[in-house]
Amino acid sequence: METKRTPKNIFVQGAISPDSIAKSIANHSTKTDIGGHSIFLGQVRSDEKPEGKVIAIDYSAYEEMALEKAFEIREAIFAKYPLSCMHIYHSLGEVKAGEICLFVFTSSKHRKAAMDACDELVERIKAELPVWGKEILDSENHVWKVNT
Amino acid sequence: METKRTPKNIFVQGAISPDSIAKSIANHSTKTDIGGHSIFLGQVRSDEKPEGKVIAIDYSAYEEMALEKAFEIREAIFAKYPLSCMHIYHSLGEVKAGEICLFVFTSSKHRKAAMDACDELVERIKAELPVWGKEILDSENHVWKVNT
Amino acid sequence: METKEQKISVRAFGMIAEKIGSAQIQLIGISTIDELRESLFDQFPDLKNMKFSIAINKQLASGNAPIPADSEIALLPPFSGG
Amino acid sequence: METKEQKISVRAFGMIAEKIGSAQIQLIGISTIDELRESLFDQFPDLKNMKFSIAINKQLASGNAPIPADSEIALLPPFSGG
Repeated sequence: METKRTPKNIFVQGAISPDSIAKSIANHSTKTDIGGHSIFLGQVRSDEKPEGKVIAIDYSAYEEMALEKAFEIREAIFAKYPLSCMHIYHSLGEVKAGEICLFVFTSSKHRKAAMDACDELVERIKAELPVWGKEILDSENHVWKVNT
Repeated sequence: METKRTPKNIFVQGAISPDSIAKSIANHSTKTDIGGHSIFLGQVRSDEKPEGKVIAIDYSAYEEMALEKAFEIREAIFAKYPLSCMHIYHSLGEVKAGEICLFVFTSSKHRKAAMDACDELVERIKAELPVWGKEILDSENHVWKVNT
Repeated sequence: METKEQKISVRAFGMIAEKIGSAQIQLIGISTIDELRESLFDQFPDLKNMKFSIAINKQLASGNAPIPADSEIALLPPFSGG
Repeated sequence: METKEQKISVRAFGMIAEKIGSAQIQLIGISTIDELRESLFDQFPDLKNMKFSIAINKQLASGNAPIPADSEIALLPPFSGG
């Protein structure tokens, strides 16, 4: 079966700014059937590793596959929960410790659907998207991030 | 047993602005042990009632009791989950349809604690805080909001 | 020294305040929750058909709790925040 | 017409790309996943100790799947987005 879907881009270069999150929230004020928004933000942690302290993560992705996968996940979540809106943004390139690298946003008439969908979306994004984080250390070494 | 705690104010007059949410997010960029933020936003829905269409909700509260209760909930959630931060903001007075009336924000090293704490916090806020919403209708009538 | 004659101040919220027509009323000779309900239902018969909890000093009261002198009493319809 | 001699282009990501020293390599005479692994392990013995999945045309391949001509092959270390 051929698919003619056109996956939406989810990648943004560098960190996701709080202002862009505010804009995204404000864009929903015209959708007056929405009663609840659930948002998850991933922030780069400055973990201490044996090899040094994390000062940034450099993200890379197999973009074409990630966008197809994100679209597939998106469709599955829309089919499972009664959502009004769903947005996914993931950073590529360097994101400094303390900055936002993942922004997942679900909206629904009632809160439960928005919350459950957001949780599931984040789990699936972390497990299924071909994205890799290279943790840049203050020792000028790096280690590859491992998701738990 | 006497308590000497001083509950933090959670009430804001009118709608919660997307800009204030962005500021709150940005304030956490110095806390580089945080890996995930979970946010819930309540938005006023313009429901169709038999008596008219909701154009705003006018919130009132038994403020002193609500602040004590919010503090008690806050302490219980902090004791249950390994959180770095927790913020609760609830509107008082008039909030128009499409505007934000509740902002709950939890942050943790790992996403699961932030998400679970946020969900539980929202449920408890809705069930336990003495706050009332008067739904203002376009017919100039009003009905009292009922939480489900 | 009869506590029966204590004067208590009762705050009302939401649709209860609306029904009573006031956010605060004074009652005399009330020393338990049952007496409070009886007195309220006498003055405001509509309240009989309305659901509300009663707080004594910002704590929800259960059963026929006593109302100590100088308590802050509040009538709380079902919460609908968020 | 021997498909054994097909030339395939293999993309590598993350720590696999780092270990190989390149984000893209060309291999000849590969028509199954097992042949691909064998060829990779010959050229880059370090890969034997690394965990990675293989995608054929952006779909994760399982078992000893065949590799059609002109496939886009990718070597994917464990994902660590978010």
